[in-house]
Amino acid sequence: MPRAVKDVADKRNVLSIMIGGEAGYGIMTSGEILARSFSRGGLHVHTDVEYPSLIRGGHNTYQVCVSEAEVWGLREKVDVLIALDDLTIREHTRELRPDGKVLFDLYENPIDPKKEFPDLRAEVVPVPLSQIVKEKNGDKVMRNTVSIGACMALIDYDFSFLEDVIRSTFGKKDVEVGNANVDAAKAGYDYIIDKAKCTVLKRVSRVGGAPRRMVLTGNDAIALGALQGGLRWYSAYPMTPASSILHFMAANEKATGIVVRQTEDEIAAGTMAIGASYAGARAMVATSGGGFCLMVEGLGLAAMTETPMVYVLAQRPGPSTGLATRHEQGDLQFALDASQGDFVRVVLAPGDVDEAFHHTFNALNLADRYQIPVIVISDRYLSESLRTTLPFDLSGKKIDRGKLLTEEQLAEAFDYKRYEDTEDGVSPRALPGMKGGLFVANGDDHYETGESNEDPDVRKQMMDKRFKKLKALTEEIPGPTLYGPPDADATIVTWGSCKGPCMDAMNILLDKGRSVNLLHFIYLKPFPRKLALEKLKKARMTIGVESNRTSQFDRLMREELKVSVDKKIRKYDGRPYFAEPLANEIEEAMR
Amino acid sequence: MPRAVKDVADKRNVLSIMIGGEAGYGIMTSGEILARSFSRGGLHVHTDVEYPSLIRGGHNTYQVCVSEAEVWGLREKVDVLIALDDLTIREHTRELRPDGKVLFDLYENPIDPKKEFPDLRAEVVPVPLSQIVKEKNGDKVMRNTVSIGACMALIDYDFSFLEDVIRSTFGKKDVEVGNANVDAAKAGYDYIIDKAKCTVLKRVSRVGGAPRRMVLTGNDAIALGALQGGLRWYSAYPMTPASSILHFMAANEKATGIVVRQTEDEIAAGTMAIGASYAGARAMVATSGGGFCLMVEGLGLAAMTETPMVYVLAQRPGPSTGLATRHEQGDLQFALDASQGDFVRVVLAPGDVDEAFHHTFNALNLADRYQIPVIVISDRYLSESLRTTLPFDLSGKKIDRGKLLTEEQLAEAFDYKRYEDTEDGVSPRALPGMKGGLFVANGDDHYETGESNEDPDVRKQMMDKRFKKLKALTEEIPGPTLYGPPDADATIVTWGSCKGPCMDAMNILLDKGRSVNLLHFIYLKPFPRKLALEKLKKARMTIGVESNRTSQFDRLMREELKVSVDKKIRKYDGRPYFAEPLANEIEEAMR
Amino acid sequence: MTTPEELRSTVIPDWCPGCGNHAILMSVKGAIADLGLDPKDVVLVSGIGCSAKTPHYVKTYGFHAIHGRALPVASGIRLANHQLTVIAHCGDGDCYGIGMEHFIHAMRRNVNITVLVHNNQIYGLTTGQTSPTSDFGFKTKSTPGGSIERGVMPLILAIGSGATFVARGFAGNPKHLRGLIAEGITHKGASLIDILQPCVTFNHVNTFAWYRERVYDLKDAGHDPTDRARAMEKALEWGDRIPTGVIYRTERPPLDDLVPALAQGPLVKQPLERDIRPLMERFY
Amino acid sequence: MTTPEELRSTVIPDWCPGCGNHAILMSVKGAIADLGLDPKDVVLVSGIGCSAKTPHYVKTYGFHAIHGRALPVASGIRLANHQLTVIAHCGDGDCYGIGMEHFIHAMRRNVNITVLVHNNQIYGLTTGQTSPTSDFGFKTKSTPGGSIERGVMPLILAIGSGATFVARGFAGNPKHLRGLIAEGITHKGASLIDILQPCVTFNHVNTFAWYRERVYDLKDAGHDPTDRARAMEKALEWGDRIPTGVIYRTERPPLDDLVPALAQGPLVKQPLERDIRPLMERFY
Ligand SMILES: Cc1ncc(C[n+]2csc(CCOP(=O)(O)OP(=O)(O)O)c2C)c(N)n1
Ligand SMILES: Cc1ncc(C[n+]2csc(CCOP(=O)(O)OP(=O)(O)O)c2C)c(N)n1
Ligand code: SF4
Ligand code: SF4
Ligand SMILES: [Mg+2]
Ligand SMILES: [Mg+2]
Repeated sequence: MPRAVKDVADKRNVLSIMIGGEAGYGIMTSGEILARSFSRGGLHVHTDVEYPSLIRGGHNTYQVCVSEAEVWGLREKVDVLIALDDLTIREHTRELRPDGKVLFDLYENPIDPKKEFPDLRAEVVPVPLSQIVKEKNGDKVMRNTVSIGACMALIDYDFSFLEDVIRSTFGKKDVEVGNANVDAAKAGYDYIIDKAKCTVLKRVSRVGGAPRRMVLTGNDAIALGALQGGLRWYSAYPMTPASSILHFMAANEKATGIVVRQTEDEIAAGTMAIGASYAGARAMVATSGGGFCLMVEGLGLAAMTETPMVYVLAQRPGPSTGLATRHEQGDLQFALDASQGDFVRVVLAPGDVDEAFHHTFNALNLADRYQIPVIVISDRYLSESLRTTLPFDLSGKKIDRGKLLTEEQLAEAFDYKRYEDTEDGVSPRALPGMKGGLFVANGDDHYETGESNEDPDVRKQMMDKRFKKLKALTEEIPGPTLYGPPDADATIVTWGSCKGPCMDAMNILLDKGRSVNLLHFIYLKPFPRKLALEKLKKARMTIGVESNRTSQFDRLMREELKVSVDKKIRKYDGRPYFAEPLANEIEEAMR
Repeated sequence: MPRAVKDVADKRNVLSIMIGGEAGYGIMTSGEILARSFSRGGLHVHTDVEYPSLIRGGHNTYQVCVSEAEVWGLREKVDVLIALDDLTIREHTRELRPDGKVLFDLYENPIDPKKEFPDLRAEVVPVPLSQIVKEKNGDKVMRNTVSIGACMALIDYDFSFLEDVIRSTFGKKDVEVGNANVDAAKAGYDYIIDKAKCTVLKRVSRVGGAPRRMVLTGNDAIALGALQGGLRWYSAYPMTPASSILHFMAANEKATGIVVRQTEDEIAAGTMAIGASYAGARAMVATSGGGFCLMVEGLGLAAMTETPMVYVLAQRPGPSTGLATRHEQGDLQFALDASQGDFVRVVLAPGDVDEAFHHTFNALNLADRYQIPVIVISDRYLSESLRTTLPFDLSGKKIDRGKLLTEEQLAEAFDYKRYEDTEDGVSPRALPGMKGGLFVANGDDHYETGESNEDPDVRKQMMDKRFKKLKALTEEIPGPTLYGPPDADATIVTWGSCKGPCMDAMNILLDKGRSVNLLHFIYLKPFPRKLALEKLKKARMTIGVESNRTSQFDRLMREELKVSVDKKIRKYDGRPYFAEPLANEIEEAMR
Repeated sequence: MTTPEELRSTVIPDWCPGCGNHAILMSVKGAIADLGLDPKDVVLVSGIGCSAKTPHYVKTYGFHAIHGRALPVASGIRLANHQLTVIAHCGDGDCYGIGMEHFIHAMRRNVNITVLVHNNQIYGLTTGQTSPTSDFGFKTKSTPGGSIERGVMPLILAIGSGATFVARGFAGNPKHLRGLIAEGITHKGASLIDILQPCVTFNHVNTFAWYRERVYDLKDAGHDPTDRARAMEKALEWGDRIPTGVIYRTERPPLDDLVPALAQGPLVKQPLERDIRPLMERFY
Repeated sequence: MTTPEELRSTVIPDWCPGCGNHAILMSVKGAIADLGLDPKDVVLVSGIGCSAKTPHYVKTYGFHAIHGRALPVASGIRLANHQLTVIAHCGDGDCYGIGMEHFIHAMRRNVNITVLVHNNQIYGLTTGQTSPTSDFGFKTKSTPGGSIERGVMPLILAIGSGATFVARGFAGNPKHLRGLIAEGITHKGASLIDILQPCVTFNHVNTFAWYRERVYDLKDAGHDPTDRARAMEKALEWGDRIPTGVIYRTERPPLDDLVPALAQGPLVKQPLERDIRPLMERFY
């Protein structure tokens, strides 16, 4: 039995586990099981997966960062590396912390980490994964289960959580498979306790009395937010990293009573949804950059016909197909002005799963109330990373359809005009099937009735009518949120999913005694000028952080406020930020 | 015989003639014939046509502005209104100047302009157009020809130019039709001289010894510029106001030896052109906003594969179908960042036909030399207005294909890499069919060879490689041009086709003794920051003029320079600017 | 009961005098009236083109969308509220050019919509370029030397896509057309009616006279529209003789019958609020 | 003479072990070798998908484009330089879903390219959603309750579009496939070879065994590919028996023979400079 060491008492400490191997080795499942096991023990978790754009044989890794305090993103360094193949040892051993551990298959791995990396200070923990599986008469793929069982022992974490999660993961479909996996995990666990010559790395402990937390991805949260928001229509064409929304919706099609259609392409996904929304169904579509290109003409149609629409744009690195399964925030400027002509739209970018839920819900309300298209920007990192979060607060979540008329109201309306030029620019809306509401939704510019009209005065009037919506909209959209001390030497300025790494980096710097806070933007168009300026005015020095090459958010800020951040940090290598190097870069920038 | 009055001696005087009637009445042809007749007399001409998005019966007007000095755009007021139907009288009589004239069909028009407009001060000139046609046994459509003949007498302009132009217009196909039309025009001319009780409005006279000038539209100039630039491929899907480029190319397909394909849609037009360009043919496509939406995904493909491409984006009012045959400059922001991800592109917007020619030529060179997509922005006004201009200067027009390798060069290349990371970011280019150049053009990100690669360092390197091109590109693109006095109280700042109306407005204000000059931008991305700032620094007050609702160019200037114009003038009613009201607005802004 | 006259909207058609579209407009209004449909339950959807103006001229609901996308918009409307009668008006370019993909997929999906293609073998609204149905050799502004592409044959493509109702009408025979449209609307599933529609302004080859000389009625010819092999033959017939009438008809459940959510009635009539807590449960 | 071995590029295929794509790769290299083509004169064009990776594995020129657009890119290449042999590798989603419109129009245009569709009846690269060729009832991530759409039948659509060479191959019979591809390349005009390509990872229904039980060779069955009516029947055959081999073949001038500019040789070999003054003349 190995010696127990809890190396640091600090609650903020993060334990970083990485499991790696070929696609098909069950890397994703193991990562998810680990995440849930920690969550059930009251810990905070943030994960991410890295995989190339190919199906099998590619090198996949799953990182699980665990802490007793809230953890927002990824760590560059790894404490426990679970290597299911040689490549993982070769590629990731250098990421190990000196007090880390590399756990690998004793019989399967011909290479010895110590020989490969003579300077290696981390502890080497060979475990006979294959042999244990064989003894249990299990499938070879179950090596992953053995390995995570062993991992639990290595970090001195209660096996019961793991057992629990395995049972609820496999058990639903097949109790026997569940039992076999629990057995395998237990064998791994026992091997470490009973036979392995190694020490324990106790960085985190279960937290008693912690609230129950969900573990889910940004895409899960977006889907749930939309469903809470009365979604009735979801059409899509598969595209990473948006596809899992389609899978979720399809899996719950019957339970939720929504229509889910996979269409022939994104043009059809977008315009079919416009048809459904025109007919009265709350509608959403999701895609990535290439598919969004194909939805852009329809986006303008939604705007001109004043049909509510929600577009989820899950970014990945471009241009073109770029890195199809990697991360970037490179489509902001595209989203801000996509499609010909001037029109009012909302562009918003949630920063984490909780925001993804609430602001997708809000997106559906905004689309309906202002009868405009709303673009929800996500990215590979937000869409696919798992994160622990408190159960979504469902109180006060009122679906607001705005000026949607009932048949009774319509009956009283005299001389109904679909595009009536009202004071706030929003016109009462009838739906096909309603008596007294007959109108033509028209992508050509038109007069109040919907009839095409080319008169210059009418054109100006109707453009102004549609733009009137900006007033109330600008007033209601939230400004950026300030995290950390209200007053600091430097303010990190960021948007969307960069929130997580920036939160971690800020916390690291605060712990180091640096004076820094964080200003995070969700709502980008219309830009919350007043609120942004108020907050920025107080910043002594601003450091912009984003995941693209041309600092697209900074370009937006310059356009909107004629203000640029003092220092720019950019990353465009297809990977999200890691907390420590980001903290270093920020510290550097503060000099 | 009427009394001859030359009302103003000033060379800058502009005579504005408008001919109006139903579609199908030959309005366009008449307008063009008038324009050419004036041009052959050494005068400067600028025209524009207004027509709704329907084929027959719609109200069309053609305005021809003529001057002994250069005329840049349209006048709001009309000197001679040729009304071929009642609607023209009803709609346009109020646009007449007090000393103007309205010429209409004596027997056809039941309404009398004097009765319709009791305050009318312009002279009423009834001409028995229909009867004259009938006497000549002509087709009813020939009323237009009679009317322009009459017009020539009314303004005391040499009939010989008109005769000349009619013969070269009709004569080519059919000498008899030509003769009949000359006859008809002469009868109209003679009627005024011999029978009409009216005065002559002599505002312009033929200019002897003037250079020979061309009369052509922006689309003509774009097509010619491309052909001069070695264009070999043109694919398109019809869309107003880009269609006439397709018609021109198709009409000259055999003469020029280019491939002209009308495809199934704009996606195909764009990607087929990319294929052709990859294979080595200089390629261009043209469309309007809706079609451009469909080309946007391909735009990113061109960027990622580093395939030279030229896109002509002929704007019209959006969003969506908007006003399909009208004018706006509303797609600038869309063009600047269309397609996912960050990449280098050129966006340029010629201001007149001469610039359209030269910068389309240049666009093909830039595309080839930097292996990037180039977007040439036009609009309904530039694309479809006729203008007199000196024969294009063809001297020094060298086609430069940049780093395109010959087979001999390739034979010497050791270990050829299509995407070699060179000092300037541009890689030597091989074409399929060349020995030793085998490579895969790849829309996925890739290493120097073209092989897909997802390594973070490679990603960063290749992104940087592609962005290296910015350096030389930014250095070579021209900055804005300053027109008018070098030093002025106010500087008008504009871009693209707004140049014309702004030139006219500036001249009007200069004539009035106001101190104003004009800064005109053609190259918009990369933005010529240094050159722009140099010029803007000297401006005491800046007045922005553009044809869209959100001042899209000003947004770009803020983003690039953190500078906004002091006053903004916008127009978004689907019509171009007229000189006088624009001059008034500018004068107002100068207060 | 609504009469065709009552279905006339206040917008006056701006098609060229003599254009085949006038007759199609008349026929569609006639069919709606004949079937006794309530105008509030009818939606006319269109793309962009001369043809696409039709919804403005009929006093029902309408959606004048973008070029080529009438069918997805129409499908979305129908699936969101399958109590509506949804009729799409497309041009030949609209449906068989830029919209070809949606056409094929709408047919195979068998969404319960009626597709009327105003097939004038030309691009009308853009003033006369070649269209996917233009015949080989046809001269237009974009093909001054004559088209070098063979025209598409929409009817065989429809059958090949799994369409369950495929017909051809002629604007020169509005009474017949009216009947066909009514039949198409009544048909359960997607129905295609390709309509020969002379464009008097830009197509000087395929005129009323040209079509009149060639068309014949399949019913008169004793054609059995349930015989697929014969139907395919007829679908390929184009030249001296052009068949009109119902070419092919079969039965297959329309998509609206298969979509689970619609079993409880139209999507738009279902309550908005839902309890997502059971869905949240799986994330602990 | 190039051997298939010499056509192997330095990039190692990253398809799943056992995937049908390996056999297609082998077959296309074999066909290129059999025809004695010079690698520098061959261009492999693809869209996006597992199938679309093929060009990287063959030592010729290549263009790995975007999803659905292999055919327009390939057509552009061929028309710009008709001395090149242009082969497009598409997935079933790529070609019959998002690329359907280009497919139909490429066939009717009869551009001289060879279209190989890796038809695995699933979306492979995006990890298993329904595809246009998925059978009714097929369960995938996007259709967990089973697809409620009928699959498209590409061969009948090809014939209906005016394709001049329509064939079906099977990755389980690479020798036969190699011959078909060679025939397709040799054919003057557009040729379609739809290839049954088991996806061993995501399609557990249409496996090698499933296809093997059903496929038969049309040549053995005495099929005459020049008989259009019979070809259409065969094109519709899908279920217990699935025909492979050449289904339909006819002759029609390929587009490259009809484009005026190509009469003087490949476009890319023509001089760049031209005198535009005669064109300017008409503007005075
Ligand atoms: C994306 C896009 N491309 C091009 C156009 C321009 N456009 C308008 S109508 C039309 C085609 C008209 O032909 P058809 O569909 O046959 O309809 P018709 O006018 O003949 O009824 C085109 C190309 C457009 N509106 N949108
Ligand atoms: C415009 C666009 N939409 C979606 C995608 C995502 N995507 C990549 S491959 C693919 C489909 C793969 O299926 P298939 O074409 O059958 O090829 P396979 O992988 O099965 O060979 C999709 C939808 C994309 N790359 N581009
Ligand atoms: S252009 Fe042709 S299709 Fe259009 S309205 Fe005129 S006749 Fe009809
Ligand atoms: S996912 Fe399917 S098609 Fe793709 S490589 Fe694997 S087996 Fe082949
Ligand atoms: Mg048409
Ligand atoms: Mg597939």
